[in-house]
Amino acid sequence: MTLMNCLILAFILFGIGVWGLMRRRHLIGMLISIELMLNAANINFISFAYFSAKDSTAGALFSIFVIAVTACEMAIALAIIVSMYRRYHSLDVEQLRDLHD
Amino acid sequence: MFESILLPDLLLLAFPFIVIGSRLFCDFRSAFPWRVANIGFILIFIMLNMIPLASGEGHFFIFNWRLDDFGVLMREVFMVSAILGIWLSKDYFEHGADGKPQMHQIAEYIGAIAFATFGAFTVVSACDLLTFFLGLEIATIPMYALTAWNKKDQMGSEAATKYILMGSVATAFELFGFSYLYGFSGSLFFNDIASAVATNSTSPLLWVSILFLFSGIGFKLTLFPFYTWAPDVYEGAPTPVTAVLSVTSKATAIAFLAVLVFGPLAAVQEQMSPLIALLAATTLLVGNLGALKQTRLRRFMAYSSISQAGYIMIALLGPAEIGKSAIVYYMFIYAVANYLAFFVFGIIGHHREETFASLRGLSKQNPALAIALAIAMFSLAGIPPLAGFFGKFHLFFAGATTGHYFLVAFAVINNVLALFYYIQLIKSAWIDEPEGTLSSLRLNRRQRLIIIMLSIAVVALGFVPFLSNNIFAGFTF
Amino acid sequence: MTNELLFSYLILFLPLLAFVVNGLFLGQKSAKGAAAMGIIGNGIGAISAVLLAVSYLTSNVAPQKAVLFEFSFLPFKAISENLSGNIGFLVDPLSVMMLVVVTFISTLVNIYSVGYMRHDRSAGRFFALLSLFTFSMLGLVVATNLFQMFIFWELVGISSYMLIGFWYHKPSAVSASKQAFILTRFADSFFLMGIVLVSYVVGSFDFSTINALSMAPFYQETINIGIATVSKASALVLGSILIFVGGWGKSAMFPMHIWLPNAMEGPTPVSSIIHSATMVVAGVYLVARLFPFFAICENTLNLIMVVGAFTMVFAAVIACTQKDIKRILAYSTLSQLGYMMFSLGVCKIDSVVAVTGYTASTFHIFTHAFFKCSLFLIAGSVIHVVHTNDLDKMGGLGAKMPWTYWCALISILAISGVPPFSGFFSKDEILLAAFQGQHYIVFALALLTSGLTTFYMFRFFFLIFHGDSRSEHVRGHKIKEDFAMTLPIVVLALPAFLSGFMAKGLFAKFSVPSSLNIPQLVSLPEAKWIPFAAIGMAVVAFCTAWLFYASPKATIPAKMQQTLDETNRCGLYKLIYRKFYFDEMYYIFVRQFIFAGVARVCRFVQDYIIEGIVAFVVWFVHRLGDLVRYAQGGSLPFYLGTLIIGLLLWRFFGQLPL
Amino acid sequence: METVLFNLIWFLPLLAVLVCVPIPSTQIKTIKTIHVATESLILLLVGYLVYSMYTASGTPANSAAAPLLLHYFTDIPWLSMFNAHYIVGADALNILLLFLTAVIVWTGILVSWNIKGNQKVYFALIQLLATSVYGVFMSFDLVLFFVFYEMEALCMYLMIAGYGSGRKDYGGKKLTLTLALGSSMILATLFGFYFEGGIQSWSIVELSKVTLPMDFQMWAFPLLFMGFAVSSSLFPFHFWSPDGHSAAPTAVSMLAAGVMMKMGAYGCLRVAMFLMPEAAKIWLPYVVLLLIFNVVVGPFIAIRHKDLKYITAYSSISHLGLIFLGLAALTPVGLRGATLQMISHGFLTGLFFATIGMIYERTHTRDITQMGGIMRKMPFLGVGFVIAGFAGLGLPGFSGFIAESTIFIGAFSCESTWVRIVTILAILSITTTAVYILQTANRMLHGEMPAKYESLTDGSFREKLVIVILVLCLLFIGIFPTWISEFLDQSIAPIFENISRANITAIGG
Repeated sequence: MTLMNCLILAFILFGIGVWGLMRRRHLIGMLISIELMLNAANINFISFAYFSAKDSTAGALFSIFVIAVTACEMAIALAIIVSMYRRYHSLDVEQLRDLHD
Repeated sequence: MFESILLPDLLLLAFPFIVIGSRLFCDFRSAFPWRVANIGFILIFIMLNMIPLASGEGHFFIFNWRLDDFGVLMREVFMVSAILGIWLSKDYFEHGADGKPQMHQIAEYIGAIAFATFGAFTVVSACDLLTFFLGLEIATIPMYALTAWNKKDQMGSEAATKYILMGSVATAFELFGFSYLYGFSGSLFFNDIASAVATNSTSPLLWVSILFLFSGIGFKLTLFPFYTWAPDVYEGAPTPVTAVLSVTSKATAIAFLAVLVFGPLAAVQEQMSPLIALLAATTLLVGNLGALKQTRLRRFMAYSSISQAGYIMIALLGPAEIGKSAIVYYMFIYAVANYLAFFVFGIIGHHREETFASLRGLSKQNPALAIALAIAMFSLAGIPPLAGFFGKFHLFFAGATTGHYFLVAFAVINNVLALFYYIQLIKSAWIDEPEGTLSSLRLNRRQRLIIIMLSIAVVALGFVPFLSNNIFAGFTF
Repeated sequence: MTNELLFSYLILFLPLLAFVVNGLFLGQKSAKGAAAMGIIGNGIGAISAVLLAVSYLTSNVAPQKAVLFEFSFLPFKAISENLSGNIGFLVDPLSVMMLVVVTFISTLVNIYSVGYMRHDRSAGRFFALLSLFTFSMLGLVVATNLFQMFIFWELVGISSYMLIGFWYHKPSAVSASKQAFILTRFADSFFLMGIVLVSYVVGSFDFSTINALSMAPFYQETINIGIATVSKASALVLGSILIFVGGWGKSAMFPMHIWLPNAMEGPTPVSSIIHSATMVVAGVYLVARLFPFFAICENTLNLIMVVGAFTMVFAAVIACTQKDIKRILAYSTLSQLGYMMFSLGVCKIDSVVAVTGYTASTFHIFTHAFFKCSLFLIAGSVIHVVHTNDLDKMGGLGAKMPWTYWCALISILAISGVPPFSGFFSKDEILLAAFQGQHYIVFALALLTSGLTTFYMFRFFFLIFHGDSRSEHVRGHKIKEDFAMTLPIVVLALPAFLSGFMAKGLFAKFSVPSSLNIPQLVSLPEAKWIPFAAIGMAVVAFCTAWLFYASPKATIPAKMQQTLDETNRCGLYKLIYRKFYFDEMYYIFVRQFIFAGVARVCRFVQDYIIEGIVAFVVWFVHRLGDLVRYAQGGSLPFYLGTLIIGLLLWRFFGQLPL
Repeated sequence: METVLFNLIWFLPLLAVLVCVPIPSTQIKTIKTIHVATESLILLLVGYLVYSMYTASGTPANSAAAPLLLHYFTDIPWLSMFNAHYIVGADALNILLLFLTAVIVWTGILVSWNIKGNQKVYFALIQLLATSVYGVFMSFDLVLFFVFYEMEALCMYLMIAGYGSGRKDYGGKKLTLTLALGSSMILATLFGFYFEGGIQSWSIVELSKVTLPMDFQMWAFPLLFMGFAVSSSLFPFHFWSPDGHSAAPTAVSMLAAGVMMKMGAYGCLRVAMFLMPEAAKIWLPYVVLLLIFNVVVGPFIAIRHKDLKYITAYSSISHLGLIFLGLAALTPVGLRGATLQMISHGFLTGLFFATIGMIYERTHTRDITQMGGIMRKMPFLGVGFVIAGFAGLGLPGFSGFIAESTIFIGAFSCESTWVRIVTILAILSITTTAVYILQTANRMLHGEMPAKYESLTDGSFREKLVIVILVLCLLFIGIFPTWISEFLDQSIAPIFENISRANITAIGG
């Protein structure tokens, strides 16, 4: 269990998130992939804090803040998605085509 | 001392609660919260103006809240944007002939704007990554909400969905960048990061983080190719929100970059300059190209603001003082001109749908409005003696100071392209005859006053050296 | 010489005054007032010109040149210290002679025009323009330098343009005026080129400087004249030729001759003063003025001689067949100009220069002015009576207008070179000069042409005045000769008769070698037999004309019919009658080549190639714009993809040190 | 005192506009009166300044301005960030160009007295245009110069778009964008002056003392020169002018052709050649090749055109080509000829467009094949047009001849092969000029008159006044060229001295 492993793990996680984002057509699924990407960042912070950083508290602190912030971000996102659902009665992103050139 | 200069920030922090609380003392359709907001914002603006500008490090509060000259000046930009924003929004909350306003809950709306502004404050006064990140998020999240403010509006919710999904991805990018930066320097504080960068400027960790940071912020600043959300969101969101979005969030983003580039990353600015130059060039080119054949006003403004973002990037190439003062000055000008344009569009939009076609015959129907529109457009196009030209000149000067003549030349040639589509808009207001009868335009006294005021500002702020010289004096004692 | 100064001012500025007053104030009000103004102005001018001439010729200055006044007009000090376009008043025998001629004739023509223009709405404008022309011509005559010469050269051109097109509602007149101006303008562009070149090489516009040149220092230095680098001497030769081209056009020498006959569309007084007596001799005058300079430029004079001689014969031949009486006179003018021109040209005998031709030429300018002007005036009054220019519709006018008849006879005898009429002396001189110059072909041509001249002039004479009248305007009517129109004719008849042997002495005395500084001059022996040869030719020609057109024998009317009707013409006759189809060639060249060719190509380049490139650029930018907007399909996954794409894009193209 | 008056020149029009803002459009009479009064005041002012400068003796007091003989020199710090200063001044050339501008603007306002549309805005725009042009001819600080220089694009488009005729959008857009392209080329090089010059200054006076690095000059000069040349419609960038002029209202055509196109040439001389003499020596021979099109091809295109404004536009193109010939010759006489041509062509083309506008107001067509014989109905306008034509084809007695002959003589005295060849071509093309001018005059004024023009009236007093003023200017220069030549030589001398400091031999020389 070295720093490099953790970083690679985080990067893979990030990659999975991106992949899911690309593949998923379902808004909730996309939100989940975004969560994956954010948590990849968190893992980075933690691992850096654990292995290398001078003040290790900062990293941990940061990741906690990140969790909090993303939580309220997701809350808003869900609210918007709900109001979306009221309009379209489905959560397929492919329907979001009204705004375009 | 510190408290006194912190007063604006604290007041702004408390402000959303005050406004929303003021709803308790009035019925839901009164303009009381709006008045409160006006008084408060203007008060904050005045207090900001009274803060003595101190170059260099500035004043620290506790240890991670800094007020330097750049911060204070950018605060003023944000406040200007907020004030104009609520002025612009006022008409949308008024109850029209059908007794229904276009938008509801003015107090919460203003609260959201205040929150966003406070987030922007936080960004410019941060001196560690955490505060920095928080500021950015506080500035962004209310925007998502504002975009979807009209629950009935399908477009709005679609725009909001696109905005928030892409925004969160961008946040993830930023976080990734932050995490690498933290890993690279081992600390969250800008000073440590700066020293670490200075010592070891070629570490891949650093550069990956820079790449991720630029991608993340590139989304908020609508740089190429991260701008794709902007046209859709600008079009979908309610007009006043679009205006706030196009000014406040852009100002926040460029402030974020300025703080980074001139702060912790100052040592590698030289190595970053190709990236910045490329971002600037591509962005302004794409923005100009996209705006060419638009027919819907807000989408048009979106592309125009994209190209403006490209222009602003040029200032990041310059030395710190010149670059910062150029950014501040340009953001002032950009805010004023942009809001002038949006005021005109708003007045049009109250009576017709916001397209080029509904501008036709404006010069015959309401010459004053047509002139105001022409002033705004020519200013955005950067035609002297309007302020926009001087703003751009500052930016180009900053770029040229470090010898990026060819980027400047490229940007300048692009001005012609920009002029082309701004003229398209002026054309439909000045030449084209309206087909059919368009509903007449009624301006109330406030609108007239604001438009005259903004027009004068756009005309005068340029060649009257007051603003530019004061800003520059702020950076160099 | 203060009086001279006063006279010079009067001569120059009275016509100008007349022009300004008539043009701005008097012209619209009253034609009579305008006429009075013109007559008085030019009359006083004429008187002071004569006085000036007398006091100059009697003064001890003569025949040296004197400059009465001169002030700087447009200095070019930066190029050369004394390179400055001045306006001055030069007096020497030549200019004095021209002054007298111009003022005298213009006065008479003004008087004549009172009658001729009596029923014209815009007579005021006419008198104004006439005075303008007189002023410009005088300025040209007294020019002290090339620059002044060119200024007034253009001014006479423009006033001739406006006078030819005086009746601007007549399309033919308008086009004739345009043609005249543009052709002379074309020549003037070469003139200007010559001025620029010569003034650059010599460093001065001044005639005295240019005429005093000696070629020697110019052989070494070279000059780059754009196309090639040549020695300054050859540059000067080129310059002299270019300058001569100006005179070539103004005096309507051969290829550029066609404007002069067409210019007859203008009112007859105009033809008489501008297109016979004064303006068209400006070319000859230019050559005479620069004679020493031309003399030192090898071959320039020969070119002048060839051009002059050819035009002389060419025009005389055409004149024999024309039926429009004014055109006959026009071609005769051309031929006489040819005389003057070549007699200046023949002076050069390889390196030596004989002065006879110079004298003869100036002398012929003098005499020709009178008789040709009077002939035009006569033609004018005839046309006034008959209301046509066509010889077919004339005849038998001799009895009806006796004054005109006799004056016509005098002038025609003068132009035919019958002693003791004026033409005899000058033409005799010219022939002599040609003979002395050992240019025997030219001499023979000149002799032949004098015969032709006699022939066509008497054809003109007989067909107008003799026989029975073929015009219903005349037949049976009583014709009263207009006094205002007859007076000038009569007055002109005197010099046409006398000026020859009266002025011969003067010319012999004053246009002597000493007045033009040419180093090696020879005076060659007289050839006594030449006059008799000339007279012989004249007599023969006269008889032919008489046989053809006037002899009372029975066969002749038939012959006359034959010669006068269009139908049965042999090819050669038709060719000549159609003026060798030069007008047609000219029109083909201008219409087909210039307008439909060059100009069309130029416009094509502009409208399709250049504008096309502009349009393409705009189109291309718009396509790029479409590309950008195409990306905005509205699909969220694609937008999200752009984030990743951007990340990779700047990873690889951001020039990061990774 | 005079310095204050001088600084008023560009400010007064703005003042007039500000005064007129509160006046309602209904009282258009007062507004017009205010504008005319202002412009007349400026005209008198400039006339007085011309007189006082002509009679002034000795070098001006200000030490910085003395070597350039700049009078009324003013230098005030303006924008501190890139220490741009407010520097104005004038030598003979500037003051004469200012006089030209004053006359053209004044006549322009008179000409467009009864323009259709919102007159209040129109006259305000004209005044703004006037401000910009005055400013350009006064300012000696590059930033200030550029601000004034590009200001006109704004007014131009609005005026053509709002008040023009025909394809006004196309023409206006073409004009504005091409000019904007030009000024962007200028702006692109402008910063180099500040940074490469060594002295961090925008002042033309200061910069003229330093020698800019050669590599910068080599790429900056063509860009800068062409940038300025765009607005004088030098060959590759001349395409805007015919469409622009034909679309523009009369006064705008007058201002554009009469004054604005001179701004470009003035910039070429005052900025490009004056500050980068070394590069000028190298590049100008190639510029000469460009102007073959203007001088030789331009008249031929004019021959083929039927629209009066197109014809006049192409004639301006060819005349401006002569200006560049004079500039490119790089001889004192050539420069003087070029400046003379600027002034003379200003009046001349002003007269051209004024008369065309007046005739168009009556006949409602600009197609010369539709007209004919209207000299009979409107002799005054006809004579005005003919005079403009004669002045255009370089008839002695009018300023055109003075300018052109000076240019020819000056240009031929330049050693360069190409300059000489082009001079010869230019001299030849005076014939072509005569052709299209006479053909136009004949078709339009002479010949048979269509019956529909029986009711036409001659010019009103106002129009006659305009024509008379312009003709007097043409005649005055044409008949008394000595004083103006010597006056101009005063200001040409230091410029030429600075240009000839470059010891690089021109190509082909």
